[in-house]
Amino acid sequence: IEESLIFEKDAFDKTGVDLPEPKGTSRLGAHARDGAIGLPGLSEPETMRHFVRLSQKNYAIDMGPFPLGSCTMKHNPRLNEKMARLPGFADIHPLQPQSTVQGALALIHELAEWLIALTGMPAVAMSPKAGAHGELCGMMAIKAALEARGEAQTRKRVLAPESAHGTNPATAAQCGFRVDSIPADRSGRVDLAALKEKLGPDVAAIMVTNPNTCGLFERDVMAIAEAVHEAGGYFYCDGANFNAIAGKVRPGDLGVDAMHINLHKTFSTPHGGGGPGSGPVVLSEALAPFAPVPYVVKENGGYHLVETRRAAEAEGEGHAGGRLTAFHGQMGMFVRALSYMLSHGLDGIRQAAEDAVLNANYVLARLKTEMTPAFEGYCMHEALFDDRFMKGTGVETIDFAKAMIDEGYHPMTTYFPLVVRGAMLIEPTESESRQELDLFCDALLSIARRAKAGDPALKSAPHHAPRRRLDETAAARAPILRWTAPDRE
Amino acid sequence: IEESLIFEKDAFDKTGVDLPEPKGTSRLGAHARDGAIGLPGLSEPETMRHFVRLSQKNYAIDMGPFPLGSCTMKHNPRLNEKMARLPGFADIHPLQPQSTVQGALALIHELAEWLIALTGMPAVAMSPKAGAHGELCGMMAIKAALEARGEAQTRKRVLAPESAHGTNPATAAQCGFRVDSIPADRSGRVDLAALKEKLGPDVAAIMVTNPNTCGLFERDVMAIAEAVHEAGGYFYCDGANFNAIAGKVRPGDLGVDAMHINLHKTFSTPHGGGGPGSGPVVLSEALAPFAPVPYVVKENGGYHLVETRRAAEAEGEGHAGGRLTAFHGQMGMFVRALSYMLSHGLDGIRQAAEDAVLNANYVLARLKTEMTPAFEGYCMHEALFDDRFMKGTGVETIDFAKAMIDEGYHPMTTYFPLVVRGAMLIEPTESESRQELDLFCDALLSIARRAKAGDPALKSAPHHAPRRRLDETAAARAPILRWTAPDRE
Amino acid sequence: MRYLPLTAADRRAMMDVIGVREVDDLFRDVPAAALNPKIDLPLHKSELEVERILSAMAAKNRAAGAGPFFVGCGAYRHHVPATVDHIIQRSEFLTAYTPYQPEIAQGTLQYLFEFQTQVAALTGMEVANASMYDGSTACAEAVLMAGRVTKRDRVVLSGGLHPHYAAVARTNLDLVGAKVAAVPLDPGGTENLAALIDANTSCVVVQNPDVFGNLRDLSPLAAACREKGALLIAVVTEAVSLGAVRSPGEMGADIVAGEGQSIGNALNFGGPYVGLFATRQKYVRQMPGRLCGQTVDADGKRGFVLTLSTREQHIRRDKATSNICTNSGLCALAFTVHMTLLGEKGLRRVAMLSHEAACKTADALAKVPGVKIETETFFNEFTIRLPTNASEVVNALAAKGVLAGVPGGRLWPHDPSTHDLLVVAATEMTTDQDIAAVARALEEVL
Amino acid sequence: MRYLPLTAADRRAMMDVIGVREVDDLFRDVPAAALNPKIDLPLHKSELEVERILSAMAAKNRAAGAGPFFVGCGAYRHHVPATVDHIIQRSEFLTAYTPYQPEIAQGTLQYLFEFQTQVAALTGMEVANASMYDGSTACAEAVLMAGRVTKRDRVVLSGGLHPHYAAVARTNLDLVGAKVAAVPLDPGGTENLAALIDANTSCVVVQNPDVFGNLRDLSPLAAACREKGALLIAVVTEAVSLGAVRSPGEMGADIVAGEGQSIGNALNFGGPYVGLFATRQKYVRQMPGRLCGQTVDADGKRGFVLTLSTREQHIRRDKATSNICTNSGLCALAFTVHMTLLGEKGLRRVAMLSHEAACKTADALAKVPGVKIETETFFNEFTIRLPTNASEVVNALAAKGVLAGVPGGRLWPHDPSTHDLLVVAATEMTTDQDIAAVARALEEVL
Repeated sequence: IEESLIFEKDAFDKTGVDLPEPKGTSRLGAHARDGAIGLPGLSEPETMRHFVRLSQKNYAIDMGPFPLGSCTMKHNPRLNEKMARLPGFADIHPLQPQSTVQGALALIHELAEWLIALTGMPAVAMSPKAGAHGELCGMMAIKAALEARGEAQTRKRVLAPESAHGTNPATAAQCGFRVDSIPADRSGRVDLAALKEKLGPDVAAIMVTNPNTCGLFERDVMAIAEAVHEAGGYFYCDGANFNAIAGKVRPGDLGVDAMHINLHKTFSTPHGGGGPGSGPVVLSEALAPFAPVPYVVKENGGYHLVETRRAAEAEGEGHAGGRLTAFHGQMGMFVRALSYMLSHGLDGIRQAAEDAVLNANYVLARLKTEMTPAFEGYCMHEALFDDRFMKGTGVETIDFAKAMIDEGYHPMTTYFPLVVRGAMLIEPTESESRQELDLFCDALLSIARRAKAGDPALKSAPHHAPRRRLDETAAARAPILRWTAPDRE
Repeated sequence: IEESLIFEKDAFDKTGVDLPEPKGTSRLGAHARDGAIGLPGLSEPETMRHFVRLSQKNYAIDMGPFPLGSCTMKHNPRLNEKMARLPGFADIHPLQPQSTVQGALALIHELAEWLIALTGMPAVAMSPKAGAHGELCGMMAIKAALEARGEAQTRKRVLAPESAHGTNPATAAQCGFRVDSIPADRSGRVDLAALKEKLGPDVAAIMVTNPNTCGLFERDVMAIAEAVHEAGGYFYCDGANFNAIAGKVRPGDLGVDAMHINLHKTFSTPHGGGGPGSGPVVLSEALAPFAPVPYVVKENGGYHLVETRRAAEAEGEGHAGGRLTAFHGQMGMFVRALSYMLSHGLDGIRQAAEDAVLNANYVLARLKTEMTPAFEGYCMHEALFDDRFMKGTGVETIDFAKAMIDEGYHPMTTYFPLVVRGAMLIEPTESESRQELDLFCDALLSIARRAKAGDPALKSAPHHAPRRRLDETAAARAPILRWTAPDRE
Repeated sequence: MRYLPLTAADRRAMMDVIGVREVDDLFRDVPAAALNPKIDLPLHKSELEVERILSAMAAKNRAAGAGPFFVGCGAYRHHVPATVDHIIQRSEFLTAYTPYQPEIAQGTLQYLFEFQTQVAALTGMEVANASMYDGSTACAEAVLMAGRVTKRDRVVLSGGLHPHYAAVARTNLDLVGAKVAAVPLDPGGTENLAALIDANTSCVVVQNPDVFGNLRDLSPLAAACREKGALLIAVVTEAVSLGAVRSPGEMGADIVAGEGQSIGNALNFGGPYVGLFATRQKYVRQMPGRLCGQTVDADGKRGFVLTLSTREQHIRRDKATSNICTNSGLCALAFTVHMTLLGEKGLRRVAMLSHEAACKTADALAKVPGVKIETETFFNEFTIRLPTNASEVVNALAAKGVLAGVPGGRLWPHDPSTHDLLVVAATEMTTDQDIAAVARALEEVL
Repeated sequence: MRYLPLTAADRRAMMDVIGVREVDDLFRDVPAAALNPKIDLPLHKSELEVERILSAMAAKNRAAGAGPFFVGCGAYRHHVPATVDHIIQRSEFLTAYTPYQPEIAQGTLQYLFEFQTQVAALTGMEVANASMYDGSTACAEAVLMAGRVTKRDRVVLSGGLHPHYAAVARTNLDLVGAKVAAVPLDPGGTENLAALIDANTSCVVVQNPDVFGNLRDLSPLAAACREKGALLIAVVTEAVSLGAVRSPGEMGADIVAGEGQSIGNALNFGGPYVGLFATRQKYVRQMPGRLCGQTVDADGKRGFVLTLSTREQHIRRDKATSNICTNSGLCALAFTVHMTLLGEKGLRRVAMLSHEAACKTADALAKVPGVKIETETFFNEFTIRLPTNASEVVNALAAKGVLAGVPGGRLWPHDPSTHDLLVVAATEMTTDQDIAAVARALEEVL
């Protein structure tokens, strides 16, 4: 059954809620809205069915492997959902008197302590709403620190590898920096010598993902940090891949100055079809004074919030960064993340990192017989392949990915990182069992063999999905971004 | 992806829960279990995925129409689920001191009041666990009343129409009665004259469903009741179809002595793939003294439970029936049903009955152009067709039903009631919108046309379901009722 | 009304298609005097109002989680992982019907097959059905089945059987005129049931652990039953016990009737629960209730169907093995999901933690002056004798926020010899603080 | 560990396949000194233990539902039907990723398309995106976008703009070196913003209803903006207001940045929320964030995809319109489901019931000696002036179990002129008893 849009259900005069009739008193006067808004309403059974049917057109982790490299699609425990819905967390207002939310403030403080312990960094800013927002927070702190040093006008250049996530250059630009890319060496890592050549008195910072987007640990990371610091710059680490090393390695031990942590990747707050996320940022001693408001302070056994820069300064906290969002950050995600952390404990977090790396290497080992790994050696939490094994067959990475849909799997990340031709980046995470990985690898090996044999069916995959390939070009050429009533077309 | 059994996942040594290590002290001695039990354990992500995948092989009301005649598959509001999970209802023990469960007893009492008001009967027994259990309760009360009259040994015959649900004769037999069937007249209703002939001093009761299983109201119901009472018997009404008349007609006004109410049909507690249900029984003055224990009594503003027959007798409640189940009935279902009733109110319940009847008649009106209604005239809440319209095509009712699966619908009830050849009994309920019914009717009309044209594809339907037709004969011939380890086979 | 999709305009248009002028034209078979009676009930309410009303009622109950809690006797408070509730609330499970159309009900059918296998393994029996209403009705059905199998009509009910179970069995036996041998209450668990078996005895029903908490070795009784042609029905009201103590199957039971609530299901004030029913392969066609069986589809793929329905009421009518129709599907699913999470390893752990908590509780209570432990060998429940009326003690403790157990007077109101008994249960949820609190409170009250 | 499927045997076998002896062989690129540091954190805990710890924390917060509640200022407590939470918890929505593979993400994509249409209709604009983090970041993005569109770098922020929103905008503007015109606080809602627009002004940001609750007619300001080539950015922090008051689109706004929390989403102590972002068709390629568009598949069937991603960071990198990547998908779904249930009819009703409750509250508070109502025309929120420090009053009322509103000192701690102000909000959840209680309590405190 095809499911129409809610706007096509002839329901502009219905409602699916029962509410008492308003008395009819209005003091809105000239401000009152008149004219139809154009919002359909469906009865409750119709609403339920509409969204249940829509949901059935989705793929999700709960259905099978979701091996999107760089996205860390791991199991989302329902305990976390239950905890986040406790009235004491879900039904409290951000501007209630602080005396009435001591448990909430304690939770934020406790989560901060965990993040600090796991990263070995002295401070953490909790309010950023997602990874990219965390990057903004970190780069803002770097900019503020440079300003405090009087070098904000001279240090305008930010270095980032070509393999970086797009958010890195975008964030740098949004902070008013200019981005300069660092080349990779043959092993898929930052070329230290080339980096050193790029360093100079105009460099504000380097942005490096570690483990990097090729799924490799930057083995020169400490040398990189040293070189950058020596040149007077800061080391921003993109923490998207923290899941590979959580509990195993502390970024603070590697010379990092700032790193965001995607609670929705590493600590299992659900992706929800695109968010919400949460991106706290750990900061070094050098940057800690430039953390944004608000933050929680523990004092005399109680907790309070510092909500403005002037208040922060009054508390003798130095400069303080500006505000990045209304209120105090993603409380709902904090509860879920802490629930995850308490459940795992240090042993579980470490084991999860090891299993994530083990699973990725297992996939790498099993697939390399038919597919071409982009780089030699072991990987960290994700296995990167290129399209050399399909060379000359006419089958491309996108075809391979779409063929996976027909096998019942979500495709891996494709064409990223940009530095690898036809990249296929597989991140199984620790949530997959060996049995599941074996089935997954079998399916991929079979597709690889079909690709090498030039099976033309691959070019038109998927065949068994709610939709065949969609015309993205047409969508972008003349964008239709909303439903319009037929008579208005 | 085919989903294996949990026993096939090589997981006899795993667990998906974390529990502290027991200290190792055991005082079980010789009673301790040794040897493997043979229960696999899956980690939480594997468990989630296993059951989510299984769920995706099901059809459910939340996905589309579920027009099973006699089953009343209506919308199940999630408010009810939420209410049933309040700790004050879900986390209380049936044997806690009654002073600590006054809210629960009040709820049972309140629900009883609603059932009494809607049926116009003086009493209700709340503890039966499902419809058939309610029948047992009602017939037991009849037997007890006969015993009190000293006629238990002489009145052993129970009359029931051939069209009755199988539970009716089975229940009568389980109560030690003999079943004698009443013929139907040409309009699909009890033949009053024939019934009168069957009545006699050995008749204990009549069991009639009203509206009956042909979807028709027994228009002679009051005459039937009168005749049965005159003959010294009782009138048991099967309340499975109460949804058609709730709020519109009170069984108490029709001369009924006992009727069970399926809370999981009429009042929307979910079917859950086969239960749990709940089947309170309303009783007439004559039968009320024979209601089973336990029951709730309101006294001095508080509530208490009468839990044994002797206690009931001590309270001057007369004879009292025996106990039908441990504890006090399906509390979880009571909460859901009361939540439904409060939400609908009298106006909503009445409107629901009207809409259920209207929807069924709409389906009847739309389908009769291609299909053959079993009886003339309007129906109540379900529309009954026979297979005359397919005569000679080789297509049978089962083929028609399975073809509906390919159109995205759950089949209607087939081959029931037994009195109609190739019966197809469609109960849309009030939860379907006109738009949904139109799509549904269009699909059925198209199948009917294909059937008449003798489309051979119908014989092998379904083609688009998780499974093709299953071999039920083989299943019954050599039953495999559990998984067995391969080496034990 | 938020649950009703039809608008006034829809209704009008549909009546036009049907050819009636008003909806009551469709109700013309109803005697006019009975149509549309005045009924004194309130009108519809918003979701918010309903929530407020029901929440206020719920608030008048003391939730088990609100303080120390030791109530058992057939319903146990174990921890249920959040995953369980999430899965049973999935639309596809929650809002499906009985799997009569197996092509689109494989989800339900496969979990029932898994459930049957789990129950069989747990009870040590060969086959199990797809669940009954609850343990007490499963027990009554077992007794009726024993009558069918043996063609005898006398039943021996142990004095250690939960009194509600005994009452339900009696109710059902009365209806068919079968006899029940009277066995006195047996707090010590030492009754000699073998001696009561005669040539007309269809079955002996014995609970393990019994309602007082005693663990029993059923093997000698099984031998006696076998010898005299009667069936041994073992009742288990605490399914978790099967993770720690010998299974009825091992000890020679012919039928096991159990309550599955304590795995996957909440206390729910007594329902809905899930009845377990397992027996020997050879009796399978005499079993009550639904059965799920393995088969293949037209393509030869493995699939599952409801089977042996010739036993059931919808086919066999008055010759059916039982009138049961509804099972307890969703509760069985909760059982299966929880059991899948636990696995053997987890189940054993829950069982032993519960056992240890009960041992600790018994030790703590034994130290309270005036308290005497009556139960020698127990799993997670035991009976103590108090120097005074146990119901009054329980009420006094409830007033202190401690729910201490089930007093004899609640279970056997007409047997004063039990009124100083208190049955106390513990589970893995019982903390050391809870134990200290109940002991302290009891000492204060006595 | 319950979340980890690998057993020790699995790990061993997998290491054999990989060809390593121990797992740390896979970490050989990590500097040895940094590997496996000692970290002072506890070990794993059972689900039950975690529940107990977090529940204890939750119990230390006063839930809004626990008593009379009048707190607003950018987050509102409306009733959310149970259906909403059920749907957003469905695995298929909850555990899916951003819909980058549209063939198997039509569920997410279609609701985003519906969301965009609903937001556009509600705000009276031509197009909306698939959501932002929240209202405050949507506002900041709107200001940055105005800079891109107009190529100007001076911004006028209304004195009635929520101070957090203003602070977030400033933070982002500072980073790119844009200027902000200083406008004084404006509790009366009568400031003359038009006068502040100059040739270098990219936009004027004004909130309606403003943070004090005042309703504003934006039309004259829109005209002034149009004339001077600046964009008018309208901020809406209470989405429900759009069911009762004129939309920004009607009044001529160029961009609407809004907070969608109050439809479908809980208070959540401030997050996650859902930012609404709508604008004119002609600016669509300057918009930040994700956009879902309609297209067809290879069979010609209608389908939906993420589109115009050339604006976005993963394609455009440092030339992107924003660095935003994550949106607030699940909160947008909650918004869409709730809005679908409400429909226009229900939304208008919620809005008017909220308005009426606020009117009643204002009337009741106006009668309390010493209280002065500052807001003349309002929707569901208004400001009162107290004879004393409002923060102290709020704390005193909290001690009485009444959460009375947001004191000026909380929003503007450094502006003493606001410290006797209290912003009070009501919704359809506010009962007459709540209103009586706050009035009575306030009278007692003053």
